[in-house]
Amino acid sequence: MMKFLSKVGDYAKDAVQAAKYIAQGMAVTFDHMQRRPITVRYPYEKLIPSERFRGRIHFEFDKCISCEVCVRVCPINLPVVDWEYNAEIKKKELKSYSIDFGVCIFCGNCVEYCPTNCLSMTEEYDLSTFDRHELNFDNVALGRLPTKVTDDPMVTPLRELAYLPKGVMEPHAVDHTERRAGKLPVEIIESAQEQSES
Amino acid sequence: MNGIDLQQSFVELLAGLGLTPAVARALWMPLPMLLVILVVTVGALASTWLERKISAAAQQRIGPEYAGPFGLAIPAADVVKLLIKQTTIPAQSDPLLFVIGPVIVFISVFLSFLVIPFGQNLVISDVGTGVFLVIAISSIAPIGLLMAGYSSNNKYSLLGGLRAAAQSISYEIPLALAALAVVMMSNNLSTIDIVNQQAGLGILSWNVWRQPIGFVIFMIAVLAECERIPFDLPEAEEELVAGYQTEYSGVNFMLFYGASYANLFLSALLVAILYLGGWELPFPIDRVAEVLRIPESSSIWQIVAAFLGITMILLKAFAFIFLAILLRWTVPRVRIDQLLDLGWKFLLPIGLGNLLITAALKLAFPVAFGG
Amino acid sequence: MEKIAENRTIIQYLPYVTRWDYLATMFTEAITVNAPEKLADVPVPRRASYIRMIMLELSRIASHLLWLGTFIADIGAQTPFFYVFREREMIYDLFEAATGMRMMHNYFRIGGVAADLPYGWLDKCEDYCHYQLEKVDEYEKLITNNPIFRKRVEGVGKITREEAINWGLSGPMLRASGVKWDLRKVDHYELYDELDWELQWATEGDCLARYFVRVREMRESCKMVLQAIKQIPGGSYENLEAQRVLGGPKSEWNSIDYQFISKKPSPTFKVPNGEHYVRVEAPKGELGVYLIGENSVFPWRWKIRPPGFINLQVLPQLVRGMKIADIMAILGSVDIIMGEVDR
Amino acid sequence: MQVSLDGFLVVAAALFCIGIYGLITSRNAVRVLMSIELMLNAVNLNFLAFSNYLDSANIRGQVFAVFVITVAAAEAAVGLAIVLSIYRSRDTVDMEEFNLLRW
Amino acid sequence: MNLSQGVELVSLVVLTTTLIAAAMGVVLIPSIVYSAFLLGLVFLSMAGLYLLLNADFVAAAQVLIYVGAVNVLILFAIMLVNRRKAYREVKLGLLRTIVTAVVCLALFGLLLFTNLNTIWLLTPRVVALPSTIVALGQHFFSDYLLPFELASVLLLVALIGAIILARREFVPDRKQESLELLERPKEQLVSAGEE
Repeated sequence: MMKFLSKVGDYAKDAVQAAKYIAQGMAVTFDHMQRRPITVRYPYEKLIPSERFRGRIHFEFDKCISCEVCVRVCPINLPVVDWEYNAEIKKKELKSYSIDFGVCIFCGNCVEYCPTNCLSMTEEYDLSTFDRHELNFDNVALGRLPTKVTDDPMVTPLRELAYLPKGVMEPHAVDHTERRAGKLPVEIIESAQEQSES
Repeated sequence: MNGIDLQQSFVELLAGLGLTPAVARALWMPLPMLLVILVVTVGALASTWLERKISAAAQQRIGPEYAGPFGLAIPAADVVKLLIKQTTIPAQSDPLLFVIGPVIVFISVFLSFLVIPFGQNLVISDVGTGVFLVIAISSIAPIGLLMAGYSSNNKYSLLGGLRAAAQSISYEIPLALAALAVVMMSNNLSTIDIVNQQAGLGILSWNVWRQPIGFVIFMIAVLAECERIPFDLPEAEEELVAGYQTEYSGVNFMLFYGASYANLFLSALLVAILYLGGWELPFPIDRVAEVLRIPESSSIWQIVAAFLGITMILLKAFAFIFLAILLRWTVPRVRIDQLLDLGWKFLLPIGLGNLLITAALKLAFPVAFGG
Repeated sequence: MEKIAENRTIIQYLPYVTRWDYLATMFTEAITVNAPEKLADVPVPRRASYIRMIMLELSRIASHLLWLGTFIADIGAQTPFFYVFREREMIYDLFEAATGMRMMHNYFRIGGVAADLPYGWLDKCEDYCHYQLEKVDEYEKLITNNPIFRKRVEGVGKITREEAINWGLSGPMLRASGVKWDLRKVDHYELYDELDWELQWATEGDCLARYFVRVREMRESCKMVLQAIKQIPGGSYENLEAQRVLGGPKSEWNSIDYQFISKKPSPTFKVPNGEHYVRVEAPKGELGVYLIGENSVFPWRWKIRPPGFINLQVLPQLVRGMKIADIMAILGSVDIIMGEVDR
Repeated sequence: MQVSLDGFLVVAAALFCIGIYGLITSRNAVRVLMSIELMLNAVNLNFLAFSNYLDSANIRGQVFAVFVITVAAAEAAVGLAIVLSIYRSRDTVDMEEFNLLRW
Repeated sequence: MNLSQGVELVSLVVLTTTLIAAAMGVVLIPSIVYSAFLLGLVFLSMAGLYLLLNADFVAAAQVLIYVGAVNVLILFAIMLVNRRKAYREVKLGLLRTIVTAVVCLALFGLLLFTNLNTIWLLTPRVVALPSTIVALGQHFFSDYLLPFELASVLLLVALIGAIILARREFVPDRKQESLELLERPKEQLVSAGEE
C-alpha cells in the first residue's frame, strides 16, 4: 500500500514538474510577445549593405589594361575581355568588356586581383530581370552606378549589426546617421597624446 | 434567472403584424441557425487571425499587417483564395468519399454549436442531453477523417486518418469523464443548467475551483481532440506530410481548415461553459443591479446583462484559444505511442479518480458540490 | 567538387568551397587554405590566425544554431527556429561587414585572410557574444526541460562509445558518446592552445546528449570568441592603425604578427610536390582534405572527408526498430548537410 | 396521419431481414459482424418503438436498448479482435476458409 | 396536421428510406469499405428514428457508441485486414444466395403478417417524458441494478479479451536483412569482360 502511494506521489510530482517546465517555456514565448519585432519589412525598410558588400561589379573602361587577370582568377573564367593589339602604341586596346551576372557568383576574386582597380564591387543586389540574357552586362552597363538605399525617400534604411553603436543589437530604434561602434584612429591618437601630456 | 426571450418577443412582434403564431414560429426557425453559422464562422476566422498574430508575436515577427487594419482582412482573403482555388481530386482516389469526408467533419463540428449557449436564452436548442450530445456528435468526425484518409489513396493520408481516428476516440473517454464530473455536480446535462449552477458568487463559484483536476484533464483532452500541437500527430508535417489533408486543396481543404478552427472555438466555448462559468461575470451581476437600484426585469438592464454575458463568454473562450495558440508555438509534438500512453495510462485513471472523488465530495459536502 | 578542385588553382577554387557545407562556411574555407598552406609551409601571422579563430567559432555558433532550429522543428516546435534565425542573422551581419558576403565569404587566403577586420567590428562582435550567451540560456529555458522534448529525445538513437568509434563518427556525435576527441585539442592547429576553453562531451550517446554537447559548445564558442577578442594582437583595427601612425614607419606594429596576411598569394600559386591529410574540427565533425600536389598550379588529388557523409552512415543502424517519428529526431540530431554528403 | 407503432415495426423487420441475409451470404468476416450490428439495431428499434407506444411513462424499452448497445459494443470489440487474430494466422477473412475449429 | 407533425412525418420518411437503402448497401455493395461507411449512415439514421421515438438519450448514445466507436472500430479492422484478393469460388454460391434471399423475404413476410395481425396494447396517448435521462437513471440504479453491473463487468471482460486477442504475443523474429548493397563478385565481372 505504502509503495503504491509513494508511486502515486512520484507520479503526481512528475506531472507537476512537467507542468512547471511547460509553463516556463510558455513564459519565454510570452515574453517574446512584448519585444519589438526584428523583421525588416522589405520594400519599405531596407538594410544598408555593408561597405565590403559584394554586389554587382562596377567597371571603369578607361583604367582597364586588358591584362586578363580577372579572367584567370575567376573560378569559371567568366569576364569576356575583347581587345586588339595596337601596333602603333604597342599596347592592347580594349574593345569591349562584359560579365554575365546570371553566371557570376560574386566571389570578388577579379576585384581583388585587378592590378589597376578598374573593377569594383557595388552595393546593388537586386538584379532580377524577366530574361536571363539581360543579365549579361557589357562595359556600358557595368559602368553604371547603383542607387543608394539611403537616398531613396520611399525607404527607411536600416543598418546591419556591425554598423550599430556599441551595445545596440537592433537597428529599428537607431537612426542611420548615428555613429557606429569603434573609435576613429584619430581619436585614439588624440587621447593617447592627451594622456602622455597629462 | 430569466434573461430576455428573443423568440417570444419575435413571435409577439410578428403576431402584432397580423401573422398567426405558428407562421411566426416557422419564420423564427431559420434565424438562429443562420446566426449560429455566422457566429461560428466569424469565431473560426478570428481564431485563424489570432493564430497568425500570436504566433508572429511569439516569434518576434509582425504577421499580417497590410491587409486591413492589423491584417484583419487576412482571414477573409484566405477564404476567398481557397474558394476560387481549383479543387483537385487525385486521379487514383475515390472521388465520392474524397468529397464527402471533409463535409462530414465540417458538419459534425457545426452541429455541436446547437447546444452552446451564449446567454440564458441565447441558445438554439436547450436539449436535455446537452453536453452528452456535443461529445456524441464530435465522435462522428473520425469517420470523416478516416474517409478522407482512405479515399486519398495515399499512404500518408491513410496513416494520418487512422492516427486521427485513434487519437480522437482515445481522448473522448477522458474528455467525457471530466465532463461527467461537472455534470455530476450540476445534476444536469444541459449546458444552461451547468452554467446556472456556477452562478451566485461570481468567480468563486466557477467550476474550475471545484474541479481543478478535471479542468486540466479537459483542457488536455480538448487540445488532443482539436489536433493541435503538441497533439497534432495526424498532420505532423515532418512525419506524414500533412496527414489526411495531404491531397486536399481548394474548397475541400477549406472545410478541413475551417472545421479545425471551428472545433477549437467550440472547445474553447465548452471550457468556458463547463469550468469558467459561461456567461457569468467574475462578480455576481444581480448584486450590481441591486446596488444600482435597477429592477432586474427592466428590458434595458436585461439587454445590458445579455451583452455583458456574450462578451464574457467570448472573452473566456478567446483566453483559452490564446493559451492553446501560445502552447502550440511553444512545445514540440509528442510521439503517437506517447500520445496514446498519455490518454490511456494517465488521463483515463486520473479522470476516473477525479470522478470518484467528486462523487465522494458531493456526498460529503452537498452544499459546495451540488447536493 | 573534388574534380572541380583538381581543375582549378586554389584561388579559383576558394569561392566554391562554401557550397559543401553552406551552414558552416568558414570551416570549408579554412580547410581549403590550410591544406596547401601546410604543404607549402606558408606562415600565418598571429593576427590572421586570431581572426580566423574568431570567424571559425562564429561560424560554429551559426551552424549549431541552425542545427538547433531544425532539430526542434523536426520534433514539432516551430518557434525556436525563428529565434535561432534571429541570432544567425546577426552572425551573418558580422560576416558581411568583414567579408562582404553573408554566406559565400571567400575570406580566407593562403597565409591569412583576405582583409583585416573593419572599424568597430570587434566591439560589435563582443556585444554579440554577450547577447548570444543570454539567448542560449533562453533556449535552454524553452527547450531543455520541456517534458515532451525530453520524452522524444531521451534514450532515442543511442550510440555506444565503441560503436561511435567503429563507425568513424566525429564531432558532437562522437563526443556525445563519451569520447573526448576534439581536433582543436588534438591537432593544436591555429592558436586554439592560447585560449582557455574546455572540451564539451557527454556519455549517454542519445539524441539528448548530442543536444547538450552542441548547446554547450555554443556557449564555449562564445567564450572563446570573447577571449580571442581580448587577446588579438594589435587589438581592434582602429587601434592598430593608430599605433602604426604613432609609431612611425619603423614601428614594431608593422611586423608580421600584426598583419592580416603574410604575403598575398599570386594567382599562379603552385601546390608543391607531396601529399598529406589536413583536418579541422568543423561543427559537424572532422572535416579533412587529402591533398596530393605535383608542383603545378592545380592540385593533383583533392579528396574531401566530409563529416556529414560519414556521420550519416550510422543512421540505418540507429533507426532499426524505432518508431517513424523517431527517425526525424535521430536524423535531426545527426546534423547533416546534404551539400556536404553529396559533394 | 399519425406515425404509428406498425410503421416502426415494419422498418425494424425489414432491417432485421437484411441483416440476416447479409449474415448468411457474406464471405467477408467483417461484413458478417456488420450484419450482426444491423440486426441488433433492428431489435433496438423495436424496443424503443414499444417503449414509446406501449410504455411511455415507464420507458423500460429504453433501458433495454441501452443494454443492447452496451452488449453490441462489447461484441464488436471482441468480434473484431477475433477477426484480426484469425487474419494473422490464416491470412484471409473469407468465412469459407474458417473450416477449422482451432487456428 | 400541424407543423410539427408534418416535420415529423417528413423526417420519418426520409430517415426510413435512408436507413433501408443504406442497410441494403451494407450487405450488397461489393466494396467492404463502402459498406462500412454506409453502416455509419445506417446508425445515424437510426439515431434520428430514436429521436422521433422520444428517446434522446439513447439517440445520443447510439451516435456516441455506434458511430463513434463501433463503426470506427470496424473501419480500423477493415484497414488492417483489407487485402484485395479474390475469394475462392464456392460451389453453388449463386444458389445459396438465392435461397437465402427467398428465406429472408419469407421471414420478412411472416413478420409483417404477425405485425399487422397483432392488436397492440397501445397506450391511448403518448406522452414524452420531460427528461428520459432521469427515468433511465432511476431504472438503472433501482430495478435494473444487477443487469447494469453485469453489463459493466461484461464491458470490462470484453475490453481485456479484445486486447488479449488482438495483441501480438510474440514479435516474429525475422532474419535481420543485411543492408549492404548487393554487388556481384569481382570474378564474375572479370569473366563478363572476357566474353
